[in-house]
Amino acid sequence: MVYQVKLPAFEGPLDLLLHLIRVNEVDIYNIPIAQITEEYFQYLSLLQELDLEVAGEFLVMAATLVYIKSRMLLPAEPSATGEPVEEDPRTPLVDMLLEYQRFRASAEALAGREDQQRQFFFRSTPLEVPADGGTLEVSLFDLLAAFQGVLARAADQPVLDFVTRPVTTGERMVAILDRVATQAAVSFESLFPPAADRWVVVVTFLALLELLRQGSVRVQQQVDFGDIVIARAVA
Amino acid sequence: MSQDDLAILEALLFASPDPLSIEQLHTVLGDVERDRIVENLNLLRETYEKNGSGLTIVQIAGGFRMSTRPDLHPWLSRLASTRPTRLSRPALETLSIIAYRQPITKAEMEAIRGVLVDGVLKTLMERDLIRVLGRKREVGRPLLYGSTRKFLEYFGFQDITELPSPQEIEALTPLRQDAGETVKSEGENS
Amino acid sequence: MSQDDLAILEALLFASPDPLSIEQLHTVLGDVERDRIVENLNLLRETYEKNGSGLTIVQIAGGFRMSTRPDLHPWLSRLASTRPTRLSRPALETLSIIAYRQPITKAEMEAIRGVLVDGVLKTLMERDLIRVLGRKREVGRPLLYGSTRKFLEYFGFQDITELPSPQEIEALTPLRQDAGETVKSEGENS
Repeated sequence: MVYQVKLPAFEGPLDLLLHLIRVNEVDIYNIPIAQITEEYFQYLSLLQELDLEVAGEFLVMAATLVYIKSRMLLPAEPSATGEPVEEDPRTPLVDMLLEYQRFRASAEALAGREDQQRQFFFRSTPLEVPADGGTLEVSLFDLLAAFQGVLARAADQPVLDFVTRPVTTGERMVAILDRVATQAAVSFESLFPPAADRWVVVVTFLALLELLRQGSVRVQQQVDFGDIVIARAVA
Repeated sequence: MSQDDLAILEALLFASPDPLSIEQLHTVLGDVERDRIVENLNLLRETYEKNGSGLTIVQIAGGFRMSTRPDLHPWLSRLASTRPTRLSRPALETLSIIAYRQPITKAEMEAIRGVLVDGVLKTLMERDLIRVLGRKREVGRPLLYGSTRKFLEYFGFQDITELPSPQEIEALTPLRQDAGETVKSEGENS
Repeated sequence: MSQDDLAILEALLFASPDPLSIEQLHTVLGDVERDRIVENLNLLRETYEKNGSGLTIVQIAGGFRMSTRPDLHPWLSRLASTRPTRLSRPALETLSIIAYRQPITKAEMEAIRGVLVDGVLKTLMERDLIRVLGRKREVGRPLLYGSTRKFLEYFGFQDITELPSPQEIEALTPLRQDAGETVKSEGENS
């Protein structure tokens, strides 16, 4: 037998904090941090008593509240220059709450417009006349959904394992050619994606060597230890 | 001739599943001037109104589309059983963040909402209200999101500048005393 | 009252994606008699005719639907030809395979999709979304395909490494119901 208990559902820790600030009628610019922290923890323990999972972000906020509370009890730390630091430890949280509140209000405004717009009914049927030519209309979502379909169907065939397949020299060659096709000169560093792992770096380098061998690109360095610049080979 | 111009305009608006811009109408109608098209659109709307028609012409997302008269919606709700559901509050919050702050990354949205937004992003993508705009030039190159034309249509905006300004939003929020003021470091009575 | 009955009827016919039968209309309209509904449908059609409207009411397969006047068909074709076209599912799938696996041969694409891709490749080439990169050094020297600059620009990416990773795709797309379905040999002409 499962008992259902109606609890106010909060979208997240900020939502819960705004609720506590409202019901306690306290000033958001001067939050009584000890009181609010206590009520915040009461809500979390209520969730636990009901065996409901407490999402990670609620716990992060709990830690933040405790930290702010402890900071409020301490005398202001002197800064590196010896000047006392005046900043209220609550400020970052207050800023977050205010910003979140603004977006919550704009979400409400959007909901109002949604209601209003739902009074208009349009025809949803596509044009019966088949279209050919014209401009293209494809969203990235369409493309990705299609690819996901491919991946899902290919899942049983290990030979088509896209997920673990590393980037290839061929791909990197194409990418480099794309770059030099539109930019007169591309810096060597920019060929390597910032988050690239070692494999991608090696493969990219091999791709560059292959392009040089083919004579598809040129490499220049104006001064010793200067930037290495890749450019398209003059035809 | 003008009579038939109106009929053609009417047929085009009826058949188009999306709002038609003056430019599109001009392309299709060929020799009809843009000003004349605007005049005819107004004439059509006025004729509908005068005749007590159940239809109307609305201006939306930079174009015009034919719609049912809003006051008749109770009747239409009875007919339409498969309308898309209203957006949830988390979806609306995330959408408003994207609309105001675009281009914006997922991490930035999560920083503002204080919760993960993965599920909501899927829904918004699927409903074609948001799209990927590219990648941010920073470590990890996260995807950047923005709003779509469908977003404008869905909420009845002409363009993105019609979104209420931050000041207008501010006026809607209950806790608005001295929003710009800096927080004073008062003796804590916590 | 009759005036508004007509407007409601008009709005229902406009918004319904399928023809509406007298029974359906009677259910929605509640207290309006079936005979009266038929009368009103005729009245509506006559009014359209008298006013030279671009719309008309046609009776088909056990129901009534609103439609454009048949003689205006050429204008609607013009509208259709100016509208953006969407890529078919086979075209999208093939495009995504090329984008992620380039450089890739036709035979390799067909191995993945399980169907011939000739028609789709032609469409994608015509749309300047893919291009020939060269020939593979293997027996028969098959052509290698890859994506174009235009493809990347269209989606707002700098180079192909910026395309969403499989993990990001996962995060953006709700798994389709039909994802596990086997591919039917669809008409492969985009």
